[in-house]
Amino acid sequence: MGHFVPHTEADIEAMLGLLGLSSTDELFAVVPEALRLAVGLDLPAGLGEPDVIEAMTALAGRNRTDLVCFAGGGAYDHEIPAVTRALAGRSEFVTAYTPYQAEVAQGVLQALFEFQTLVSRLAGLPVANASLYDGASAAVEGVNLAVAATGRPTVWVSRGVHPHWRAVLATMAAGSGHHLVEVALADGLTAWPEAHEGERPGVLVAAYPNYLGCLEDLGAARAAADRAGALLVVAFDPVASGVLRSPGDWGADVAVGEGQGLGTALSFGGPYLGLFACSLDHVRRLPGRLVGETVDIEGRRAYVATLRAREQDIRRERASSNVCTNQTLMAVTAAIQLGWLGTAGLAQVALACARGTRYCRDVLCSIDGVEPLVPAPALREFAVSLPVAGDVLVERLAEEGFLAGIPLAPAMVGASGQDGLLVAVTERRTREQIDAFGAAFDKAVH
Amino acid sequence: MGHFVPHTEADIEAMLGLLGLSSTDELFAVVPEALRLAVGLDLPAGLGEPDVIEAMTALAGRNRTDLVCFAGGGAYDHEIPAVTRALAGRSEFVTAYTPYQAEVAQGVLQALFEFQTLVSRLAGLPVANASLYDGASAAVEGVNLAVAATGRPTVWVSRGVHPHWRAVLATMAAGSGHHLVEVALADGLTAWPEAHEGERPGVLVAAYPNYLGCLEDLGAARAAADRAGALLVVAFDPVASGVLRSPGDWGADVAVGEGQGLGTALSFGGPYLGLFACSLDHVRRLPGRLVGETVDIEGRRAYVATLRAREQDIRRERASSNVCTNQTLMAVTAAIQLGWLGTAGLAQVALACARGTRYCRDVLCSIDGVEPLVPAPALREFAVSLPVAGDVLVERLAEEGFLAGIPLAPAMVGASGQDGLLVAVTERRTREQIDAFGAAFDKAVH
Amino acid sequence: MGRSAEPTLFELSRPGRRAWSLRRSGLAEWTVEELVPQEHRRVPPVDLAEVSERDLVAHFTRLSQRQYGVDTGAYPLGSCTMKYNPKLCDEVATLPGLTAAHPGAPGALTQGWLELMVELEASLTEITGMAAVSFQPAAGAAGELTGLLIMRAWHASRGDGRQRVLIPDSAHGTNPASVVLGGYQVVTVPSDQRGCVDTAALRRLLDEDVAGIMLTNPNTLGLFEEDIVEIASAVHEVGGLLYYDGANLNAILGVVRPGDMGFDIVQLNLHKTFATPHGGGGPGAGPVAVTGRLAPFLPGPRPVRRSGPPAGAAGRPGQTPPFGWEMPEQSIGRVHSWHGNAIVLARAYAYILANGCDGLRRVAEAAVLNANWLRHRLRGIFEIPYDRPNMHEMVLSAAGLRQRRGVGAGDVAKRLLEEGFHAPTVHFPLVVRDALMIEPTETESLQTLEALACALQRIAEEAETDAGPARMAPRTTPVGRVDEARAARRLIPTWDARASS
Amino acid sequence: MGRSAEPTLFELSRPGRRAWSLRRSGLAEWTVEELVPQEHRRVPPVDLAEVSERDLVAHFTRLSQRQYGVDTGAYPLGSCTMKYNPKLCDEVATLPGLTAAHPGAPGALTQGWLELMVELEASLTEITGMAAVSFQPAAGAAGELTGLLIMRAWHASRGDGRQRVLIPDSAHGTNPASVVLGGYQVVTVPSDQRGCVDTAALRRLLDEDVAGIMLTNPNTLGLFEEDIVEIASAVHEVGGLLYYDGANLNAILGVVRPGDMGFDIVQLNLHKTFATPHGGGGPGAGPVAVTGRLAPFLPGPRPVRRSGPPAGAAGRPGQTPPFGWEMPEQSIGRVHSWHGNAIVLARAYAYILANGCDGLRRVAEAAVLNANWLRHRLRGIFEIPYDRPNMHEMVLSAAGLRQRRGVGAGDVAKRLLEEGFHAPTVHFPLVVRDALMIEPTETESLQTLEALACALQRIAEEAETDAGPARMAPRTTPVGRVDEARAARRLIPTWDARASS
Ligand SMILES: Cc1ncc(COP(=O)(O)O)c(C=O)c1O
Ligand SMILES: Cc1ncc(COP(=O)(O)O)c(C=O)c1O
Repeated sequence: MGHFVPHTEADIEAMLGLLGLSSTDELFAVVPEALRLAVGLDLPAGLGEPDVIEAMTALAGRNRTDLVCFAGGGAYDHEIPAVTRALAGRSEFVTAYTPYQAEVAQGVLQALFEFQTLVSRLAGLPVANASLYDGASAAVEGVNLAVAATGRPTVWVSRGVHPHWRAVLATMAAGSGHHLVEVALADGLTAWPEAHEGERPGVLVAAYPNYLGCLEDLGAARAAADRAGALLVVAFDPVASGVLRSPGDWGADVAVGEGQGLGTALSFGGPYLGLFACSLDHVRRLPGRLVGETVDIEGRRAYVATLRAREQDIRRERASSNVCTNQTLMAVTAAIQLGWLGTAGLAQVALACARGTRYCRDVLCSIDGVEPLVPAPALREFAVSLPVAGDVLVERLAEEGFLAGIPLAPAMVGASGQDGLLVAVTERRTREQIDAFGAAFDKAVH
Repeated sequence: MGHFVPHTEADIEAMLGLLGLSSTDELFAVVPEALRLAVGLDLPAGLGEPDVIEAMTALAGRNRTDLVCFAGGGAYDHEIPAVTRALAGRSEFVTAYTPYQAEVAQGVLQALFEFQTLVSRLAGLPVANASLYDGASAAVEGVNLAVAATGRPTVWVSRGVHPHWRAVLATMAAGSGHHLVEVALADGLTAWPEAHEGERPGVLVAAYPNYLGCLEDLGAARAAADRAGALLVVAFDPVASGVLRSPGDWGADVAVGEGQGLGTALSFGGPYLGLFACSLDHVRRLPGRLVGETVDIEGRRAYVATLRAREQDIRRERASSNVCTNQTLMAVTAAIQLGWLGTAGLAQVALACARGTRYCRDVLCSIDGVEPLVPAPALREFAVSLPVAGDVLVERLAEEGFLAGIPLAPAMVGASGQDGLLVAVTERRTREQIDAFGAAFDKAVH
Repeated sequence: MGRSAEPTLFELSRPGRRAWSLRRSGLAEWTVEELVPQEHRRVPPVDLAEVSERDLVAHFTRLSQRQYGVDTGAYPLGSCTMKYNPKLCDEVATLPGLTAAHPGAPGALTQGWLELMVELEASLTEITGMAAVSFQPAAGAAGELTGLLIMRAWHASRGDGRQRVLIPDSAHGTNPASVVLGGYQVVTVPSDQRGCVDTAALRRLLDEDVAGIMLTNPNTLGLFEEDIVEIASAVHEVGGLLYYDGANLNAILGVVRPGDMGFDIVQLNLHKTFATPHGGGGPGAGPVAVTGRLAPFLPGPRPVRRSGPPAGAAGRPGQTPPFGWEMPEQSIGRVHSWHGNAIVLARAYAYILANGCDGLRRVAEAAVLNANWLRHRLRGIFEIPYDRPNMHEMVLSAAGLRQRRGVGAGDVAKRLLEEGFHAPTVHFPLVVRDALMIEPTETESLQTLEALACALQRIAEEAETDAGPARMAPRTTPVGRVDEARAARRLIPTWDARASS
Repeated sequence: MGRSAEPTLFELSRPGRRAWSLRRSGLAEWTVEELVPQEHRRVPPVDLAEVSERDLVAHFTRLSQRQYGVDTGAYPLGSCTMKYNPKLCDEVATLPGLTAAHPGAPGALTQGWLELMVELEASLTEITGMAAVSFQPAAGAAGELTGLLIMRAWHASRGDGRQRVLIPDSAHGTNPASVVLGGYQVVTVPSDQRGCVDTAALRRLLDEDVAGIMLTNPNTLGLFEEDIVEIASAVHEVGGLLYYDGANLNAILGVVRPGDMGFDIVQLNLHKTFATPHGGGGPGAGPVAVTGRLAPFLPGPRPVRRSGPPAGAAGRPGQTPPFGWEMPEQSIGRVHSWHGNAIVLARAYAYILANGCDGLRRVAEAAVLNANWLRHRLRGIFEIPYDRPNMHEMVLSAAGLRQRRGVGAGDVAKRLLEEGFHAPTVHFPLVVRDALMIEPTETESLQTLEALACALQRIAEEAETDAGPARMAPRTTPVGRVDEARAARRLIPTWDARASS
């Protein structure tokens, strides 16, 4: 048989013999004849490994990954050291299933326990789960948790939350029946209403830093939540956490985040890593897997997936979430990456991003016609207004070897109707690159 | 301290404390003051990982590895599948030392046992060692063994043996005192003398296929060896063994070879893999490591480095060889690669090479002024005579995207004084590539 | 070697130790005080763990050695399709042209990715018999929910406010959970004697309030729902849609297609059928395929081929690139931060290329052959509640053994770990007591199956005379049987909780 | 999990099973009969092993799990410098621009490699205080022989036919073996009370027939030869050369240089000092560095920088590339099939770039600190025959323990394996009875050293009351103590020999 099927003709014959069958076709006798494909699938015949690699390499070559990257918007080209790749690539981690059999899964379980601890520290909240799909799904789960906890389905979402995440929240609201209310930005920061018109919200969602790169005053968000008796969900950036106060410290009930920056490549958007942490009050509503420490029969320290009664396979339609397969390998990767960075390393990365951002902002805003879009302080990403359309600029700068940023949708730019661009600078960018970018930018806007 | 040294300042202080020292400089008090470097080494300061990767990538980018490869001459660009890379890269294999402690080295030991078995089968001889440095060093060891066995230091070496290997034999002869006699080729095959003038040789060395790609009549070599009462050392190509008779089958006493084609990349010539097999008579003179099967204390099957009394660490100046560190990881790689290929796969690779070679030879020799250099049958590599200098042709074809082959030194081309090129075709070459190569070749020679 | 406990990263940590290093940027060294307003600054920095690269590597290497994976050995975990995934797909997953692509880059700069998705969509529609695919859902459950939202949007577009979705009692737990998130009520359909949907009961439950039915076919007992055509027309008759949970697609590749069975919506678990190793619980990918009439409702934006320039012509200035993004007219919207788990898609596409039409069918044949062979081989050793031709998996019951000897499915599973195999899925599906659900997959050889059968036989025979070994198992694993109850009772979800508990 | 035996590839094999696949070449499918003359054809094809990719992967994965490596834990194997090697060097070793370069390609097409070698040569000459380097020798022993052949060629060039080479009794076994292959006679120089070369004895052995002396400094006892200047001038006085076995260079990086000590020829074990993991016994690289007067004798061809165009200008048509190959005038010739173990050189160069001048010195400092700390820590636990300031390694003796309790160095080593550490080197150097030679290396932390010391203490104390555990050790390893005698007595070097024995 085929390439990845081990059986020889002799094997198949012997096996069919035990079943009293004379052909593999007979294995499918239970499938109504009329349904069975008379001719094979209309797909090309299988290729040998070298030809597959060649075909895939050709496809990969048609992506412009040679550009110096100034795009962010929730996906960042942080450094990934060789150790992270080597360790996360250990085949025992890669080829394991969800750790249902704890005795042979201590590797993944302990790595997840360490991951949970690290996320909990970053978020400043005592419990973190073992991952969700991505930032958007973490935000959805955060909202679901908060709505369930408060019993109030009205959700105030800051426009500083990533527009894609808001889109996902809206999609999910069709099923959950949540009532989403978007709260606009003023000068780059969320203008939380003093009072609620209409339904009292059960949850407020803010981003820190927000989509425009600005540092929200989460004190104001907390106060607004308190006024409504709502929970506060904060979408945080774990890399920026190297220098920023934690959501927990600001009083968030739930912290969600996109963990891609913790060792996972840009990967055209996935697989990424949804982060989720909350206060202890909500642990029984926590979505997804949770690993806990325990002991084995001989009293030795051991780890196991716990509070499983929350989960779909046990609680079914009453589960706190439907998530099953999540992003474990990325969580293990993040634990390795954070282990590599450590206390000082994460702070240095965040600082290096902030330095590059400051410098790049200065460079770009010294160009005629390029202005800061909003005045609020930014950390690792900033928005500028442009004299040309953002997508045109991105296209022009690609020809100069740069991925210039992410054009801002009109809704993000605000009333002005200007063209805008979101520019991110990671620790991988050098002064030389930024200077060259500035020069090319200058030419491209004129 | 530095990047890869774990110690914190506190650690160092504590450790120095135990030693009663107050600075790390004092650790070197035993080194005469006058010898100690007053200022540091004149090397740049250390770089972070990303900068090192960047520097190395830049260097790597200055090699033209984009060319379609028709160069061989003992180094072939065979397919290396993902499994070989993945398994040979397992860090337990990579970071182990020589298996002195068998109980924690069964992985490497068993892999070497399997390697030895595979090499023994390829060579058609009952014992194979666990690797030598490369083909040339295997040839040197083969000659050393044979001279020791026969007690006669005269060595007849066919000119069909790789010129670099012959050069290494000559270098080593300065120390060993062996007397090398080169035996010329006639029409591409070694013309073994009917009788020996001067000293009777203790060993004959032939290559199969030989450097020009031709299939030597090893029967004639064996007969010549028998006439002299000499041992026959055959340098064989393990990939070509997929279709060719084995050295053992031809009557060789010792088979040596370059194992690079078994899963190791071209790597600019190293690390490669010296293969060594011989008949049982010579096992106590075998150079290098040998793994044997045995049992453990509970009677379980186990593997261990054996007949260690041959080796330098035990026998010192009376050792059969000075080799210590060899090429174990490449041997493990070869075991994996041969496991991937299996019986049919190796035969298919050899056949595919032969097909491409036949086709390419036809294509090139249909070009005006390009002729087969010698008439003898070739398998996976062939020599042509050219109307232009080989190095000029290689340079021109590089501009067209091809590594055209290896120019033949005048000594290889024979009396004619023509220009010659050695062209190899592996299973990775397609008809399309060969046709394009032929077209470019045609232009380049005119 | 690898048997003793491994300390946590936090125990290995010493202040000031480090592994990290960064690029020299040449930028001015502004301080954190200069860059971060005081009210936003975290002081001191968040305490993580401080280890050397050497200790980091040893730690995670040792952890990996405390973990069983498919590469370690057979993993007959029912419903999970723990097949061996070709290493070639791992290499594809690391191609820099794929991994370094920013998801926010415009289509003109990511033509390779768009082409890959469009081609993969073509393959998957052929394999499933559907018309169009969305790649956004990140796993099976996300695909289910997406499918249900499509179902809802479709009914809504017709002004139809149906409330209920039917699910067989043998269904996977994600199905009912997703139904609820889709805003529907779950109605359970019982299985009949055969282990299949009880069609009579189904008919009784069908009415105009039924938005649809979710089925797995073959179902979680590994049985093909033979009445599928009848079921489909019955559901369609009342205006409902059929949702296909594709977690078990491995069994029918190239043999029969959900579309031909009458399904309207299909989610695929690429991480089961199409060569993404499970990563200890993800990442996966759960693309949703639908029939033509539902295509306008798919999540978006979607990658599309534009009529015009041929593939490979990307990036030539001035030309419109051949692939682009498009929002379906009545799209339910986004269901992912970006475009789905793209790298998983690349693996799947490479796997399909490697197998081709012939290879995919062989996958199904061998998967089904292996499972049926095991069923025959294990007869008389364990009870087989549904002992009839199965597809890719089969379910044993340890109920008798439990009754006779107090050895349940969980004990058998733990005991099997000692034999060097991963355990089957236990206590699922719920319709079988003390279920041991075995999915051998197509990549295990006859020898491996025989060894597995022998191990199960040994365990069963041993348990009949001595319940001890199974109930005390496992003993040769990195830790012995783990106290799950204690973990829940005395929750320690982080190292810090431990320190403070 | 990984404890039971692993069958061989040959036992897993079944006729007709396969893992391989090849490229579609589009070539005519000539048969083997058409392509290979009958007298050369192997019929049937050589029988290897036939396994599926899945079984192949599981097999070698499980084998790897039966193997201890540096990534598993500490490896205090004296004389072997089993330090942790940065993963960054592993990545460098897989750069396609390095791995895909054909060694027979002309210099113009391999400028990157030539530049790398020229730059590495500059670094290594600075580190050693020598003038020029050959990269051809593939390991330490090959470097030794190369160095001796250079020595011979140099003397010969002066018409000097010296016969003898001096070696201390503490020398590594490759030294005497290489001397013989270099065509010299070995003369052993005794060590004195201090563990260093007995200079008086040395003087007695020196005469005009002495071609040179081979020294390791620090020597294999981990001691610095304090009289090195005196030794050097004594040897030079009689016209001999000094050969430096650089296996222990790790101890003196950036502190003192062989050239400054008076050495003429140095071989470096890049696989010890410069970040190539050992691979289970290679590959390594043993470059030879020499002083200016010996440079013309180096093996060739050698990579050189040509005056002229700057680096990076390679490949522009018409320009002479900046780097090329050159044969030294009086070269001893080739010592390798190609240019040496090039990939190992790339690793070493990356390692030197990463460490820089400061980092390299820190390596030496920490290596020496660690070894001295252990010597202090282990005082009173084991005998320390040379209890004085050592460099990067130190030697314990179990002679007393053997006498008292019948527990020798080998037993202690085996017992240590149970504690999760690799064993030290045992029974070497030969000048110490029941030697346990410990080289902690600079990458082990204080905690690890403390754990190692505790384990050794436990073992020593246990042995004093009960010799059993040490003599029966190890018991927690994949196999128990292995019968070495039987392996030699009843030689089974291949699977086929087993079958027929
Ligand atoms: C039958 C069935 N349906 C759905 C799922 C859910 O898929 P996922 O885990 O990818 O969310 C699974 C996987 O466990 C399954 O086995
Ligand atoms: C002191 C000493 N010299 C020489 C050598 C030989 O080096 P290699 O094993 O690389 O041939 C070694 C390595 O074992 C050594 O420790």
